Amino acid sequence: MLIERIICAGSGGQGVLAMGKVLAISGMREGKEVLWLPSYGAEVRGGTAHCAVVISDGPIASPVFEKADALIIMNDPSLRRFKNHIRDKGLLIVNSTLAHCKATSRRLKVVNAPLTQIAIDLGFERAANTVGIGVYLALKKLIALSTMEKAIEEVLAHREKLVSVNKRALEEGYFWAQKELKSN
Amino acid sequence: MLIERIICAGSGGQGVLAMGKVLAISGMREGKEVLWLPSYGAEVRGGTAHCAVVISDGPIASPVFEKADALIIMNDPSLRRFKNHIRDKGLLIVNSTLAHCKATSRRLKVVNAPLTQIAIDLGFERAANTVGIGVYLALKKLIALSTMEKAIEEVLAHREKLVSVNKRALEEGYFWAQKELKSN
Amino acid sequence: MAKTKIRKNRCKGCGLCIAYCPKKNIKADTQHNEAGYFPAVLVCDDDCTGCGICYLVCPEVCIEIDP
Amino acid sequence: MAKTKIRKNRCKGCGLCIAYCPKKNIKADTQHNEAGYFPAVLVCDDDCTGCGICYLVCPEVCIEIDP
Amino acid sequence: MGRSFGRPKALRDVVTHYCPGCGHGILHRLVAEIIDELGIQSRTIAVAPVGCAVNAYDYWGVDCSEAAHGRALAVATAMKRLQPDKVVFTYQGDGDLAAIGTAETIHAANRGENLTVIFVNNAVYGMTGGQMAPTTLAGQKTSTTPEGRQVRREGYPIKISEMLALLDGVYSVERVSLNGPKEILDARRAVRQAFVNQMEGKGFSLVEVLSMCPTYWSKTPQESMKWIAEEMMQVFKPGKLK
Amino acid sequence: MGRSFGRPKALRDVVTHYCPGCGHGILHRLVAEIIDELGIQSRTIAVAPVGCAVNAYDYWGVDCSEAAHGRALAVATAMKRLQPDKVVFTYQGDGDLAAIGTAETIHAANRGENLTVIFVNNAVYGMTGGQMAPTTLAGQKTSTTPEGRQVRREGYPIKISEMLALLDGVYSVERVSLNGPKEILDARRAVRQAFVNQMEGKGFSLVEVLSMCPTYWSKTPQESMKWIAEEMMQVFKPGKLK
Amino acid sequence: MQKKILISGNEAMGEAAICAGCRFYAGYPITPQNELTAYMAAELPKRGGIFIQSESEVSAINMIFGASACGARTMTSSSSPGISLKQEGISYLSGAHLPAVVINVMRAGPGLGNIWPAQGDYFQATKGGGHGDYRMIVLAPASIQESFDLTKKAFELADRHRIVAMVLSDGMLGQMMETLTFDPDEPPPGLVAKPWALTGADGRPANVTRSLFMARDAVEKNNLLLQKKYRRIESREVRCEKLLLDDAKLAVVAYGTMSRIARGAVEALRRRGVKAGLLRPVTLWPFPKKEVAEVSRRVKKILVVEMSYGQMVEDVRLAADPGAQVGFYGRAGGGVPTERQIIREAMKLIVAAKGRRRG
Amino acid sequence: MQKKILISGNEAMGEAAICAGCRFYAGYPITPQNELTAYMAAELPKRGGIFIQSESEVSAINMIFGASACGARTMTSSSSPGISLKQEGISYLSGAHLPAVVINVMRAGPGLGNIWPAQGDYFQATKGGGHGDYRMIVLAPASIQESFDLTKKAFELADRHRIVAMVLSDGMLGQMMETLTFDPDEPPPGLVAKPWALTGADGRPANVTRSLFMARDAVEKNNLLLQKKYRRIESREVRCEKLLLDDAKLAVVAYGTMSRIARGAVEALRRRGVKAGLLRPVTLWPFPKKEVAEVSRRVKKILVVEMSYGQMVEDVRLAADPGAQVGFYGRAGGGVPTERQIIREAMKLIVAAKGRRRG
Ligand SMILES: Cc1ncc(C[n+]2csc(CCOP(=O)(O)OP(=O)(O)O)c2C)c(N)n1
Ligand SMILES: Cc1ncc(C[n+]2csc(CCOP(=O)(O)OP(=O)(O)O)c2C)c(N)n1
Ligand code: SF4
Ligand code: SF4
Ligand code: SF4
Ligand code: SF4
Ligand code: SF4
Ligand code: SF4
Ligand SMILES: [Mg+2]
Ligand SMILES: [Mg+2]
Repeated sequence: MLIERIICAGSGGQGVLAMGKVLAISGMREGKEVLWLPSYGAEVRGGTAHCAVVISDGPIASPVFEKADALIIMNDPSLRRFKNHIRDKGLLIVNSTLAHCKATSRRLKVVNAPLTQIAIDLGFERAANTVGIGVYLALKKLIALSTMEKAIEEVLAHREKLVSVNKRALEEGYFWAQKELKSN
Repeated sequence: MLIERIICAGSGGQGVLAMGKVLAISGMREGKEVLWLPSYGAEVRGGTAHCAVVISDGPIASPVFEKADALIIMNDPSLRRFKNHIRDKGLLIVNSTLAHCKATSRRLKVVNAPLTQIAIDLGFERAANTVGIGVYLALKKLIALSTMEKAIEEVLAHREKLVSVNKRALEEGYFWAQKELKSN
Repeated sequence: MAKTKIRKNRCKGCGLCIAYCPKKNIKADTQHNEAGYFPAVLVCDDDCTGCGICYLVCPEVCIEIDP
Repeated sequence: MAKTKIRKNRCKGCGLCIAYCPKKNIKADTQHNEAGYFPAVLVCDDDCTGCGICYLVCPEVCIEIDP
Repeated sequence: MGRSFGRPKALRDVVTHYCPGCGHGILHRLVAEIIDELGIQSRTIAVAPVGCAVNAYDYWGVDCSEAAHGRALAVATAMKRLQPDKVVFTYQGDGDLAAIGTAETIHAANRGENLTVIFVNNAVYGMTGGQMAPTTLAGQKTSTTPEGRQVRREGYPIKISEMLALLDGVYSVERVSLNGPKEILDARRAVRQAFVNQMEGKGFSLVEVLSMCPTYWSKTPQESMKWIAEEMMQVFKPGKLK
Repeated sequence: MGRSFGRPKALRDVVTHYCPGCGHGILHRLVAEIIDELGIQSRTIAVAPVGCAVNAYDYWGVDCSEAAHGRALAVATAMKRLQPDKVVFTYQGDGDLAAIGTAETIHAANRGENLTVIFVNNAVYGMTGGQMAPTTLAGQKTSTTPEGRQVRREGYPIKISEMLALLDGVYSVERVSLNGPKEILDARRAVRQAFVNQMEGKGFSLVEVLSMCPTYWSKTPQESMKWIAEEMMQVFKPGKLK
Repeated sequence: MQKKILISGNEAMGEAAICAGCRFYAGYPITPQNELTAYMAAELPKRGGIFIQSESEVSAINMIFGASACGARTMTSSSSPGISLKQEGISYLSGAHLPAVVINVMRAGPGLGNIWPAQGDYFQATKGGGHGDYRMIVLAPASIQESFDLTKKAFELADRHRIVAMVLSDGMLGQMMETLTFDPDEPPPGLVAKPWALTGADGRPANVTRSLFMARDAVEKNNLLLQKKYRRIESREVRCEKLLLDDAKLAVVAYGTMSRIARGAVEALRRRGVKAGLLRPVTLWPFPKKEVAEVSRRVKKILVVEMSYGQMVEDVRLAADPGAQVGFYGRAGGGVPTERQIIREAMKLIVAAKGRRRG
Repeated sequence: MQKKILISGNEAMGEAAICAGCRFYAGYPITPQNELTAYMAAELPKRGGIFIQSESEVSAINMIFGASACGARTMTSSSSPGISLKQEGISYLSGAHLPAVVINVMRAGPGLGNIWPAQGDYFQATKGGGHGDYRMIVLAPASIQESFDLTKKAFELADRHRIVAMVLSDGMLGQMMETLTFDPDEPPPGLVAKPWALTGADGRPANVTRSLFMARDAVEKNNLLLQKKYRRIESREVRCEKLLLDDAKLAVVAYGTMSRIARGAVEALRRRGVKAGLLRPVTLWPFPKKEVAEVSRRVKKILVVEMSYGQMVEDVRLAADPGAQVGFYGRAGGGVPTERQIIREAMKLIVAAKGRRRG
């Protein structure tokens, strides 16, 4: 039975909660069981925001977990906070524009991806989160790119401009990661 | 073990609660266990007020009882309400100025005493309750007349005039009853 | 001359009608009623003007007046 | 010329000091600080009059001024 | 030609539980008369307070709800919002409306709920046995101010009506009293207007009624009426506040 | 000769949890400065609200108590009555003071408690994520008035300070704001006076402070200051109300 | 038409209320249930209902009283401290036989505590945090789908029995999103006539809603009526879920969010070869006494797990066979028992000697 | 000097508070406890304390919070509906470890009910009517002398454990007068230093009273502290009275007013030759579990009697030996079980076959 546990973390303004939602919705649209759990309330006001996403073929029991299968980390404080919450052989995607993780151990698969920089290059810094999803997709292939695009449409239903820029961000991330994979 | 359960009942203004208190205090001053339980709250606003007094040689268990050993009844509505709450051979004192009870059964000892009239004759209608205590004392002899006088002093501590008129009322009631007893 | 009726057993003897009748046409009874109050009674039927003041001030609504 | 100091890592980059400095002597840094904000920095130490306005409007109390 | 006077249709033919000379009885009758007059008995909903008038539903022949102490205006708010075609009014004592219910009163008023409020100010807590009310006068003795209310300790009698009049959401506030035939007639007019306001969709209308509590003022009914005129009215000036 | 500016002694040297540009930070500093100035740090007791300033005790170096949401003035009443020689103040948001705490506020004021009240009006519930406050402006969008506050439904922004000014027990009420250096200086003066009043035994003194919540106004801090001047001040006129 | 959406527990309960025909909602903001209030603010007026952000929780519960007295389906929601403030109102609703739905998205207490999930209000909900002998029907969802389904059901049950029905959620379940499948066009379930409602005494005697009675035995009579109703509900409305209990040697009992984690633990125990099963009360009142009794006779070992220091465990002990050993593990104040901790406690209980009956 | 007076339960509790050094009282009128508020109004200011008639019960409990935070001995009182309104405040006091005394003179519920005596608030008092995992010490006097003694004791216990202590009286016990013997000049018992109190940070770091903690595990830590305290209290502060139990075959368990009537019934049963005894919990929390367990092993038949439909009976069942048969009889809403009814139920229980463990 497939079960994928993802944590997305970053600062308040980086759209990590939305990133998690898009992941969850795409899973749902592919017929999987999904769960999205945000940090909330006063926790948010301080610094980091994060959410946990679970995507599974079967019913999801516990909504909380100790170790994630994948982390998507958008900034440095989040990296410090979450870097131990990942299982052996787990995937750690780090926004290398704002943080960096040396792959010191063989325990993890670490991908330093310049998410913010890619987004800035696209002319829309705030799409860095979507770039991150693209990277994740390319690396994990859990969900079809087309489903993910529909999920983005769904989440951003009302705002057409945002839809197109985010779709591009998704693709950029995806292709960046594919290139990265090949070059390794 | 002596245990005497008394109900005093009348209309709001007739001082039945005070009557019960004087009885209880006198019992206490003679070293007995005593208990005084009033009707209270919204019950009062309507019509009748009443209280239950228990005087005993030993610890008093239940504060409520189904049948009293003695009733002192100040008016007609109270007579209707309480006339069945008395044990066999119990004593029923009725303020015959405002109510009357025919001693139809042999079950009870009924004394129709013109409490209000005696008080009016004393020039103080509101002492009818104390007249009632006097009658009760003469009939039951549970407490010394002198103790009762002290109890009246205690309750009416602040109001000297009232003390003297109530003492007279107590005596008048007492003597009325003694006469009554003899003439029977 | 109005027909004024005071429901004796409803009256609580508050005395307000007595105080306000411009004709001083109401007084307190000397006999208490069923509830133990000394109810208001008309002094003289003929003196009543039917002005309604007694009705107006009566908290127990126990006065009825027909013109 | 006053000695004005902005505690970089305490600043939340709200921009109020920047907006109110009568000398236009404060700007936002291009590098984010530890907390991820782009903090205020003085443009030129010499231009500061020590007027205290930046201190007055700063919600984080991260400006100190010695005359 | 005289008119006839008798028990209004909307007032059940039962003895009240009020003390002799209590203002509640008079005011109950006024409300019932107005319900008759406006022909709204079948579409009126009353909200009774917790106070001496707690079982007002035993007296008025209209649909009626109890409300927890002080919360009548929260209850009424929902009723009127759900049934705008009904005439909804609350009847509340000073403790109910101006002490424990302060927040509910002020916010219903501020929202401009289209309601009629009859506020019975008798300067005391009647039901619980004569404690200080927020409207108790300076110096007035009650069971919780045995030496008389001291303004330095217990504060001044609260002028809640004046405060309410200040709110943009409030349509009308008037203070009347029951201390005599003329005053009762005037109270009747004011209460009537407060109902009419609601029927015309004007919004929140409150009538404060200075009312006798002979029992806990330790006065005869007549003395009580005099006390309203001589003492209460000095502090609570009758008149239209808004 | 210039003077020096630096963190007041009564303000702990820690980062606040407030959002960038939040008025609470400025006001905390003003309060701390005044405590320093009056030399009362060792005898001041603060009562924190439930609102964004819930953990104000992490910032002020004075004895401090939490109070349940809205009940700061009940808590403070007991404190001051028991320790008249202490300086007791509450610091409360608009939801805390003027919604759930309406009754506690009004009755503490009416009793004339010798207290200082700092009332932070930011026209929104900050802590819970930007819901309508009793002081939210007409038309203002919040998470519970997604189309903007409609006065016919939600009522007008409540003028609690004006209401309080009406009470005999209240000594002083003033409205100030934080939307610029001049205004902040004026706010400082008013807050200081409210403390001095208490120390002189004058009685209940309240300062309403119009304050920015950039986060839930969806504005930059600077825009927020402008919005205070252009919108809030139209409804909540600064000045001495009593 | 069936819809399938990703939605939070808080919003799902809001949508459920609207689908159930809730016509009046009043509430006061409090984390972690604010999304529900916001959802009602945005949706209810559009869909024919009335939304009021009240000035306090006390006001909200009393508005609900008024709405219910008029016959409307009505709801309020809050979180722990706010629910404490509603206790008087809940007791009034109960005494007056008024149906209403109250949602408690529990957070860490006591006092202000914090906004993290907790289950510290079980006693308050099931035994009566207000005064007097009353009960609420208490429903404990464990997923977003169930948050929706049970909220809808709550309206039906409330009307059927003229009782307050509480949905007992928590901060995690309220904030969490999962898939919800529902049909927004389905008509409200279980609508009943309400001849007792205050709609104006037009052609009928006047109606009165109240919990006070002046005659001395009338309050006792009203109480006996309530008790009769409670017995009826106990005999009809119990719900609970059983998982892997048929051959189990150990039953874990947990509700709500906690049951999800417990389920993870039970599955892990099974993977280790331990015959564990899960009993999940869905109605906390009426409590599934018979089910617990029956299971306890078979498994002999029961582990109750709560986000509290032991509240539901009392009901389990009262219901369990005296021969069964009932163990407990709980954390509170924001602490959430983990799968690992549950497994550890389960293993301890399994090896524990029979000893004192009460672990 | 010893005094011997006739006094009501309500006034005796007021006098006790003053004798215990209560310096601040806040309350809001409600029947049947008004004599207590009036007593405090008349006496407290004369004897150096502060009396405030607050604008509501909510305000009163929060004033108490403030008074306690300053280190003063403090009390509030009310009756059932008013106590419901205090639940949030009680939870706050508990979470902040603040000592306070709360008196509940119980009346008939639910809702407004009426002013007659009742015991329907046992659950609320002992399990926590407010939110979160907290406890109060709950003392149940059965006479006027005990109303005085236990109220005085409540202040001592509250301070000793930094906890809320509730005196659970009822309308009958509050209104009733009996003889009270006491010495008004005796110094307040058990005064302790309160270095945590808010008295101005003069020469010491600033003090803070609070129940909220921002760090995630700090609320759990505070809860663990509370739990430790509760275990300590459970081990030290249990009180209960036993009467005629040595040779008893049947134990009646009742508290407060009810225990007085039960005692009458027990004496009457003895007169009929039935070996009955009385077990009277004086502390309802901590509940005399060991005592019940011990007695239940000997008597085999236990009859619990309450002025409610069965609240304390749950604690008796949880504590009793599984071999004992626990029966229950209760009335509520102003109905008070009579001696005759108790005797009837006792006789039924005696002849009843063992059957289901739970009567
Ligand atoms: C929550 C609650 N607190 C207190 C009470 C007791 N109580 C009943 S009526 C009342 C006040 C009555 O005064 P008021 O509102 O002025 O009405 P009045 O009796 O004077 O007409 C109080 C305090 C209650 N029933 N419920
Ligand atoms: C009894 C209770 N109800 C609700 C809440 C949730 N709550 C916390 S703060 C707050 C309002 C905050 O608004 P405000 O008082 O204006 O302060 P601000 O955050 O805007 O400074 C609310 C409703 C609570 N903690 N307790
Ligand atoms: S109607 Fe007028 S005149 Fe006649 S009795 Fe009444 S008050 Fe007097
Ligand atoms: S006013 Fe009415 S109640 Fe009063 S005395 Fe006259 S008739 Fe009787
Ligand atoms: S002190 Fe005045 S001049 Fe200097 S930086 Fe600050 S605001 Fe500008
Ligand atoms: S005002 Fe303060 S916090 Fe804001 S940018 Fe300037 S230094 Fe930074
Ligand atoms: S106590 Fe006062 S208000 Fe209540 S019924 Fe009696 S007179 Fe009227
Ligand atoms: S939410 Fe608003 S009030 Fe709260 S800290 Fe942020 S800006 Fe300040
Ligand atoms: Mg009153
Ligand atoms: Mg605010």
